[in-house]
Amino acid sequence: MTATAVSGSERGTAEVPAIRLRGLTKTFGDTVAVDGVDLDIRRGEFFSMLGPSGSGKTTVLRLIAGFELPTSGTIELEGRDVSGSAPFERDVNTVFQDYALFPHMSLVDNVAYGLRVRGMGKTERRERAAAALERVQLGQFLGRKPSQLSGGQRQRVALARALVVEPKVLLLDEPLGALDLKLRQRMQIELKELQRSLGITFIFVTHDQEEALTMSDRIGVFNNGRLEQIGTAHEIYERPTGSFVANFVGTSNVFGPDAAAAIYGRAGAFSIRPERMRVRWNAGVPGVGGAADGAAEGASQGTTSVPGTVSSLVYVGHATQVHVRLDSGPGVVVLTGDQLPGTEAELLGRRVAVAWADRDAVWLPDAATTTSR
Amino acid sequence: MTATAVSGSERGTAEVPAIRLRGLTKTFGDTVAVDGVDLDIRRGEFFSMLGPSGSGKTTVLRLIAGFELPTSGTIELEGRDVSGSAPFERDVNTVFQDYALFPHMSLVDNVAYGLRVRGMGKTERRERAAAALERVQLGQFLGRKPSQLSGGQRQRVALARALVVEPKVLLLDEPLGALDLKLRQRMQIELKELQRSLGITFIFVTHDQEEALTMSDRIGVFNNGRLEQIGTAHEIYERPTGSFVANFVGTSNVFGPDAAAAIYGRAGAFSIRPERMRVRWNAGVPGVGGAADGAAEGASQGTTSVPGTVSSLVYVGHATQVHVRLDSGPGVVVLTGDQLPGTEAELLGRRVAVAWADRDAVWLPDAATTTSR
Amino acid sequence: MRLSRSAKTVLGVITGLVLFFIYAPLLLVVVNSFNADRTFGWPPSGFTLEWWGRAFDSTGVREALATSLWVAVVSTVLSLVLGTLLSMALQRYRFFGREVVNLLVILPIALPGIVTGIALNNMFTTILGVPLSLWTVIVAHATFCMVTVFNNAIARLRRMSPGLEEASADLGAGVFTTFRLVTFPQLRSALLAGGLLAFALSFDEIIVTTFTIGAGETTLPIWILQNLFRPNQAPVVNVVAVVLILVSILPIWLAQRLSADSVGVGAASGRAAAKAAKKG
Amino acid sequence: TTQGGGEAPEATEKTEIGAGEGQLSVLAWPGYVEDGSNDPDVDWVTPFEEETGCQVSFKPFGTSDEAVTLMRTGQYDVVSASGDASLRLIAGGDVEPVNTDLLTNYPDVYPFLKDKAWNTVDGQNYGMPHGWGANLLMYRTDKVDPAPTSWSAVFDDAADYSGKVTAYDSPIYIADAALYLMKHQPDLGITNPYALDETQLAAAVDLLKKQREHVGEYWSDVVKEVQSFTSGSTVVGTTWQVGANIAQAGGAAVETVLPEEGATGWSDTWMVGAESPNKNCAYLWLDYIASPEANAAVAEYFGESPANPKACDLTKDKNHCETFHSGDEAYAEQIWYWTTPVEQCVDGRTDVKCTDYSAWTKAWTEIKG
Amino acid sequence: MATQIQHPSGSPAGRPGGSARTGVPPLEHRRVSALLHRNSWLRLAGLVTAPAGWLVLVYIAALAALLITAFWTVDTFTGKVSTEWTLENIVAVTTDPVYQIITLRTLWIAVAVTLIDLVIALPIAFFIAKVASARWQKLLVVAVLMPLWASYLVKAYAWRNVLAEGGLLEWLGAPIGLQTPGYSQTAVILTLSYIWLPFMILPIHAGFDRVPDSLLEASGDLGAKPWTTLRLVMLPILVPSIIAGTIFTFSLSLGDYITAQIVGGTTQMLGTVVYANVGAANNLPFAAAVSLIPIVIITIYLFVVRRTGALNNL
Ligand SMILES: Nc1ncnc2c1ncn2[C@@H]1O[C@H](COP(=O)(O)OP(=O)(O)OP(=O)(O)O)[C@@H](O)[C@H]1O
Ligand SMILES: Nc1ncnc2c1ncn2[C@@H]1O[C@H](COP(=O)(O)OP(=O)(O)OP(=O)(O)O)[C@@H](O)[C@H]1O
Ligand SMILES: [Mg+2]
Ligand SMILES: [Mg+2]
Repeated sequence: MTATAVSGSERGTAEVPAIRLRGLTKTFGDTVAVDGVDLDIRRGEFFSMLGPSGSGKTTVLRLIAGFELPTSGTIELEGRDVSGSAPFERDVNTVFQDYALFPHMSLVDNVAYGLRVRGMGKTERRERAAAALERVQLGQFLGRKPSQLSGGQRQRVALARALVVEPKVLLLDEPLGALDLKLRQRMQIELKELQRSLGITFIFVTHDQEEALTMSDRIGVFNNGRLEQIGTAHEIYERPTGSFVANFVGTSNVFGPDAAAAIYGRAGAFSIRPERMRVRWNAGVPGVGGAADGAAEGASQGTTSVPGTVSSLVYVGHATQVHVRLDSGPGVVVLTGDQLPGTEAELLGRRVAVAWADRDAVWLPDAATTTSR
Repeated sequence: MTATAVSGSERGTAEVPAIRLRGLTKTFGDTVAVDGVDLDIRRGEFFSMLGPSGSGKTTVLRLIAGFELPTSGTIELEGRDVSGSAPFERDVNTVFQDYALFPHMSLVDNVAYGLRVRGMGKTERRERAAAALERVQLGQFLGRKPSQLSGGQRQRVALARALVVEPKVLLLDEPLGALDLKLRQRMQIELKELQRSLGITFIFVTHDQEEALTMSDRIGVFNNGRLEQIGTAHEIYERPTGSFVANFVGTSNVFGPDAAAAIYGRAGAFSIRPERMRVRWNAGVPGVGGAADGAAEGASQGTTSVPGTVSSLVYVGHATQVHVRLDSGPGVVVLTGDQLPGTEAELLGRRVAVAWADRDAVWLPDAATTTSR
Repeated sequence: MRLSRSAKTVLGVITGLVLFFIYAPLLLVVVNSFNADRTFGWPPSGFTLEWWGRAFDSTGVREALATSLWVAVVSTVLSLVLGTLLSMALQRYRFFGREVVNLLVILPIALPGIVTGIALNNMFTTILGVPLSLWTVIVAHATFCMVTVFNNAIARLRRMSPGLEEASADLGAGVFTTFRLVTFPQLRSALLAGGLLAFALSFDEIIVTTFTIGAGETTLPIWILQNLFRPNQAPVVNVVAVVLILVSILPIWLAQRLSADSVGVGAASGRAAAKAAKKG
Repeated sequence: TTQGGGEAPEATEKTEIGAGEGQLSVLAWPGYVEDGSNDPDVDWVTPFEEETGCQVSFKPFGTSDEAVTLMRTGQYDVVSASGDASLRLIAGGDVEPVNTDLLTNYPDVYPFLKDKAWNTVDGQNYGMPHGWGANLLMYRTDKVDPAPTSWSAVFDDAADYSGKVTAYDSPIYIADAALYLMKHQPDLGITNPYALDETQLAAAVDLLKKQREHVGEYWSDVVKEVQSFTSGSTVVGTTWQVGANIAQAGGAAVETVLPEEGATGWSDTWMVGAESPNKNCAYLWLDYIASPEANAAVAEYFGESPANPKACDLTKDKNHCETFHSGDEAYAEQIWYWTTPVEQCVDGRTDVKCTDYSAWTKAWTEIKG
Repeated sequence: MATQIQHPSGSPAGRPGGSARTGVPPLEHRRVSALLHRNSWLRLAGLVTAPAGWLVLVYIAALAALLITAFWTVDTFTGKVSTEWTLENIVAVTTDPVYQIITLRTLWIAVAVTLIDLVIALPIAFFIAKVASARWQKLLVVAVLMPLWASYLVKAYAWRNVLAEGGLLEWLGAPIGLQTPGYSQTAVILTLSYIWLPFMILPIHAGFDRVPDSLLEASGDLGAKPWTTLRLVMLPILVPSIIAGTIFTFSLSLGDYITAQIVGGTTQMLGTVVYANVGAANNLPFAAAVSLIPIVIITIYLFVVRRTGALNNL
C-alpha cells in the first residue's frame, strides 16, 4: 500500500495539491486510529474515503478540519502547513454526519453563521444565506428551525452552511448515512452536481461502497488506520491490489493460493467478480458437457470452467445470485441477469459448471501479507 | 389494491393463518396511520413489510404486538381474536428497532427475562438463555452488559431474547437498520437461516427493498397506511400493480399514458426495469440503423426500440447505469453489465437507441388512480 | 406500557390524595391569613382582612423582601457563573481530581445546613475576621446554590452534541464566540431552570442565613422566623406565605416550559436526537 | 477578682455625652426595638432617630445564650442583656462600665433594680435597668382542677396532666427545678437556685428528667406556648405574664399564679459594647430607652414591668403596671432573677465549686434526651 | 443557477485557484482563541479555577477549620476558645449515651422521612411520567413544584396548626377516629416528609421520564405484567434517581432543628444539639464535635452511592 499511497501523492506534485498529508498518525491511548497516511488530493477533486467501521476515516477528516491535532505527521492546505492550527484558522469546512445544525437558530441564521463570525453585516449575510438556501431548494423555509425539517432537508442546510463561506475544501462525513435509500440516491446526484458546478474539493467519507463508486473521482480505501489503495472507481473495483479491497468493495469470489495453483498452476490468490462469472446450467447433464474432476477444465479462448453444485438461489430483483459450491473447494457467487432455466426447487443441488474469462481473474499481489496482518 | 389484499388473504383460508388482520385501522388524532388493512400471514412464513417512511409499517406491527389498540378492525392470532388483549397475553414477540435491551441486566439475564416472568427457576432459565446466546454466537459474553456490545451484537441479543420464549410469531422492526452494509448482509443470512430452522413466522419491517426482496417469502408494500400490493419478491418486482410499487421497489422507467400511446398506441402507463433495456450504441450512426422519428420503431420478434441521447454514465461497479434522454420525452436509465464501447467523454451526448422486449413492459393498471391519490 | 383502566384509576386516586396531602396545609395557610383568631384555632373563629391590610402596610416585610430578593439574585448570578464553568470543565475534561471536585460541589447541599452555617460562620468571624453582612450570606448561598446550576447545566451539556461547537469552530468562530453564539443559547433554558431552583433555595434559606447574616440585616425567612411566634405578626406571616405561593406560579411555569429535563416537547426532541445518534 | 470569677477589665469611664456618631447597632430581645416596620403604631425608634440623628440597625436574639454569642462578635453598640447573659458579657470584656451619672433617667429607676448582682460588679455599674418580669405558672382553668398554687403541678404532680405539661426550653430552666427543691428538699442545702454544686445539680436534673416524661412540649417562644394552651395541647406550665395576656385576649380559659415557692424571672439591663465605635449614640440610647415614654411603650408592647415608675402613667392600658406588679417590691422580692451560674458559687459558698453554665447546658441536653 | 448566484463573474472553474472570492471576509486571527484551542489544559484551568477555588477556599477550608475546632475547648464563662488539642469533645460525643440516643433518633427520623417520601413519590411520579397525558403532566409537575416556594417555616408552622389538639387533622380525622400524634417525634417525621416531598418526587419523575417506553413495551412483550415490569425493569433503572431523591430528604432531615422546634414537642435532634451549643452555649468546639456525626454519616452515604451515578441526578 505504501507504494500506492506514494503513487497517489506523486500525481499531485505538479500543482500544489488542495490537501497534502504526510505520515499522518493519530493515536488515542493504545489505539492507533490513523497510521502513517500519505495522501495528496487535487484541487476540485471529489475524493471518497471508503472503509469499514473504525478504520480511521472520520479521524482523518477531523485531523484535516483541525478538531484533533496529529500525533505525528503534517497536514498542508494549498501548500500551507496547518498541522497545529485551530479549526477556525483553516479554510476548510465540514458537513457533519449528524449535520450539527444549531437547534436554536433558524435556517437562515444557521447558514449565515459563518459570515456572522467573520463580521459581515446583518443584511448582507442574510441575503447570502437566503441565496445559499435557495440553491439547495430550501428558499421557502428560511425562518424554520432545524427540528422542523426532515433528514434530507437538514442535510441540505448543513451543506449550504458549509458552502456559504466558500471553503477551499469541503469535508463530508457520511452525510447520507442517515437517509433512506431513495432519498440517498437523490442526494447523491444533487451533491455530485453541486460539486461539479462549484469546483470545490470534496472529501467524502462513506462506508457504502456503491456510493463511493458512483460519485468519486478517486477513492481511498482505509483499513486499520492505513490507506490500502487509492484509485479511481474502476481501478479499485476492477484491479484491487489486495484481498481486503477485493472483498470490501463489491462482492468477490476470492480463490486462495491452493485453489489458484490447482486451476492455473500458479502461486498467489486471485479474485473474480460474481457478474463476471457464468453458470453453465447443463454442465452436469451427461452427454452435454462432462464434468471434469479436479482442476482447470478450460475451454478454448482463455475461458476457465470449474464444476460445482448449486447450493442456493437468491433473487435480488434486477438479477439472481446463484451460490455454487465448487468441487475443488470454495463456494462462489455468480450474479446472473438471465432467466433461470427452471424453478428454484429444480435448480437447487444441480450439477453445473462456473465459467469465466481468464482476463477477468484479478491476481492479488498482497494476499499473503493481508492475511497475516 | 383491495383486490390484491383480499387475494392475499384468500390463500390463507385453507389453514388457520398465523396472523389475520381484517379492516385494521388506526388513527392518531387526524393522522390515519393504518387504513383498513386486510392481511393473512401463513404459519412459518417470512413476511416482509416494505414501504416508505411514515407509511404505517411500525404501527401495524405495534397493533399486532398489542402496544396499540386498533381504532377499528380485528387481529387474530392463530384463529383467536386478540384485538383487545395486552401484550403479555399474546404469543407474539418483538425485536425492537433500538433493541430495547434492559441496560441494568447482563446478557444472560436479558435473555432469561421472558422465562423469569413466566416463573421458570433460576438455573433452568439461565441454562436456556445461555443456549440461546450460544445459538447467536454470543456464548462467551454471558455476563456482559448491553452497553459493552456493538450494534450487531446487541441485535443478536434482542433476537435471542425474543426467541427464547418460543413465540408463534416474531415481529422485527427494521432490526438491521442501524448496521453497516457488510454486517447487515451477514445478519440477513443469519436471520433467514434461523427462521428456516425454527419454522417460526417472521414479520419483518424494512424500508430497504433489496433486503425485502432477498429475504422474504412474501412482501407487503405499504403506502399511506394501505397495503398497495402483496406478493412474492418476483411478483412485486416483475409485476407491480401500480406505479407506486414499480417506483418504490427497484428502479423503474415509467412511461406515462402519452408516451405509451405514442409507442404502443394504447392508453395506460407501463414500466420497464433498467436491466431489461439494452442500449444500441450504433443506432445514431448513419447507415448502421437509422434513428426513427416519433413513435414505435419496433424491430421484429416483439422488440421495441426508441431513439435518444446519452446524458450521463454512472459506474456502479458490477454494471454501468446509462442515462438516456429519449427524443419522445422521458429520460430512462439502462443498466448494462457489458463493456462500454468507448470512454465516458466519447459516449456522452451520443445518439443511441434504447430497446426492450415487449414482454418486459409491465402495464400498470392503476396509474391514473395512484397519481390522483 | 399499557395499564389496565383500574390500575390507572388507582394511580390517579393516589396522585389525587398526595396532591391533597400537599395542598391541605397550604390551604390552611390561606385560610389562616383570613382567620380572625390570632393563634389560628380550628375551625376559624371569624373572617378578617386585617392581616392582609397589615401585611401591605408593613415596611418590615417589604424591606425583608427586598433584602431577600437582592441576596437571591446576587447569589443566583454567582452560582450561575460558577456552576456553568464547573459543569463545562467536568463534562468536557477528564483530569486528576475530577471525581473529587464532583463530590465537592454536592457537599454543601448534602451536608446539613447547620453544619455549613457554623462552618462558614466560624470561617468568616474567627478565621478571616470578616464582619458578617449580606455579602457573607451571598457567599454562603452561592456555595450551596452552585450545585443546582451545575446539575442542570451538565445534564444539558451531556445531551448537547459536541459536534455543534466543532461546527462553530469549523465555520470560523473562536472559543468565546462559540460560547456566546452556540453553547450559551442552548444552555440557556437549563441555566434558567437551575437558576430558578437556586433562586428558590436562596430565597427560602433560613439556617445557613441565620449563621452568616450581619447585624441589622433581615431576609424574609429571618423576618418570618422572628415574627412567626409574635402575637400580632403570625397572621401577617401567613399572608406573606400566600403571596409568595401565588407569585411563584409564574417562574415555575416558565422553568417548566423551558426545561427540557422535564416532560413534554423538550424530552421528546431529546429522545429523537438520541435515536438519530444511534442510527449513525 | 469579681463576683463572677472572671476579670472585670479596667475601662476608662465616660465623662460626657458628645454628639451622636450617626449610627447605632442594637442587639435586643425581639419586641424591644420597634421602628414601626412591623406595626406602624408601634414605633419608638423613629423618635429616637429624629432626636439624636443616630440611625438604628437592629438584630434580635432568641435566647440569652444567643445574645452572648452575638455580642462577642463586637459588632453591636448596645445590648439588652438579661441577668443570665450580663455577667458573661462583663467577664468576657464584651461590655464596659457605664457612667450612670450621664443618664438623666437613671435616678428615676426603681431602686430595687439598681446595683444588683446582674448589673453591677465590684461596685461598677454596667448599664441601665430596663424592665423585669417573672416566670409564672399558667394553667387552663377548665382542665386543671383544683387550681394549682405550687410548682408541684409541673414537678411532683406532673403525671396528672401527662403529655400536657410545658416548660421553658433553656438550661436556665434548671433554676426553676432548683428553686422547687430549695423549698421542698431543704436538706439539699440549696440557698440560691443559680448556685448549685454537683449533687444539687444532679438532684435538679433528676427532677427534670422525671418531669420530661410528662412534658408535651418545651417552649422558647411565648406565642408558641400560648398557642398550645389555647388549643389544649398544653394545660399547665411555666409562662410569662405577656403570654397569659395574649391567651386571655384570645379567649382562652387560662390563669396565672405566682406559686408559693416564688419564681424565677428576668431583669434586663441595657449595656454598652466595649468595642463600640458609637459610644455617644449608645449613651443616648440608654438614656432614651429608660425615658418614661419609651419605657412605657416597650413594657406594654413586650409585656413586662417598666423600670421607670414614671412610665406607668403613660401606658395605654392604665392597669399595666398593676397587672405586672411593677412597683411591688414584695412581689419582686419573691423572684430569683436569672443569673449566670459560675464556678464560684453566687451564694457565697467557698467550700465547694459550683456547676457553671456549660455544665448546665450539657445537663439540659441530657434532660431533654 | 447556483453558479450564477455565487459567482456572478467568472466561471466556477476559476474558483479552485482561490482568486474569485466573492467578498466573504477572511478569517480573523484570534490569538487567545487559538492559544486556548491548542492548550486543553489552559482551557481546563480557565474553567475550573474559579469554581473549584471557590469551593475549596470558602467551603472546604471552613469545614476543615470546623473539624480542627472540634479538638479545641472553650472557656465557658468568658467564651474564649482555648486552642489546646484535646479529644475531650469527641470522646464526650461518641461515648455519652445521650448523644448516641440522639444520633439514633435523628437517623431514624431521617430514614423514616426518606422511606415515607419514597413510598409516596414512586406512584405519583410514575403517574405523572407514564400515565398522565402530556398536558396533565405539565400541570402536575407545576403542582408538585409550587409548594417549594411557600416558605419552609410557614409550612412547618402550618403543620403545627394541622397537628394541634383540635386542629385540622383531628377535625378531618374525627369521623374515622384519627387522633393527632401531638407535638412529637411522629409529628416531626410527618412534617419533614411533607416539606421534603417535592425533592423526592422531582428526581424520580425525571428518572421515570428517562426510561424509554420501548423497554417497558419489551418487558410486556416478553410476558411481564405491569407490576413485574415495574419491579424488574423500572425500579433498577430508577435507582440513581431514587438515591438522588434520598440524598435530599435524608440529609435535609438529618440536619434539621427548626421543624423539631416547631412541631417536635420535646424531640431533640442532632441539629438541636448543635444549635444549642453554638447558638446558645457559645461552645463552638463542642458543636463542631457533634456536627462531625452528620458529616461522617453523609460522607459515607455519598461515598457509597457515588458509583450508582446518583450524584448526577440531583
Ligand atoms: N476520541 C477517541 N478516543 C479514543 N478512541 C477513538 C477516538 N476517536 C476514534 N477512536 C478510535 O479510533 C479508531 C478509528 O475511528 P474512526 O472514528 O476514525 O473510524 P471510522 O472509520 O470513521 O469508523 P465509522 O465508519 O464507524 O465512522 C476506532 O478504533 C475508534 O475507536
Ligand atoms: N404515537 C403516534 N402519535 C401520532 N402519530 C403517530 C404515532 N405513531 C405513528 N404516527 C403517525 O402514523 C404514521 C405512520 O407511522 P409509522 O411509524 O407506522 O410509519 P413507518 O412506516 O413505520 O415509518 P418508518 O419507516 O419511518 O419507521 C406516520 O404519519 C406517523 O407520524
Ligand atoms: Mg466515522
Ligand atoms: Mg417504523
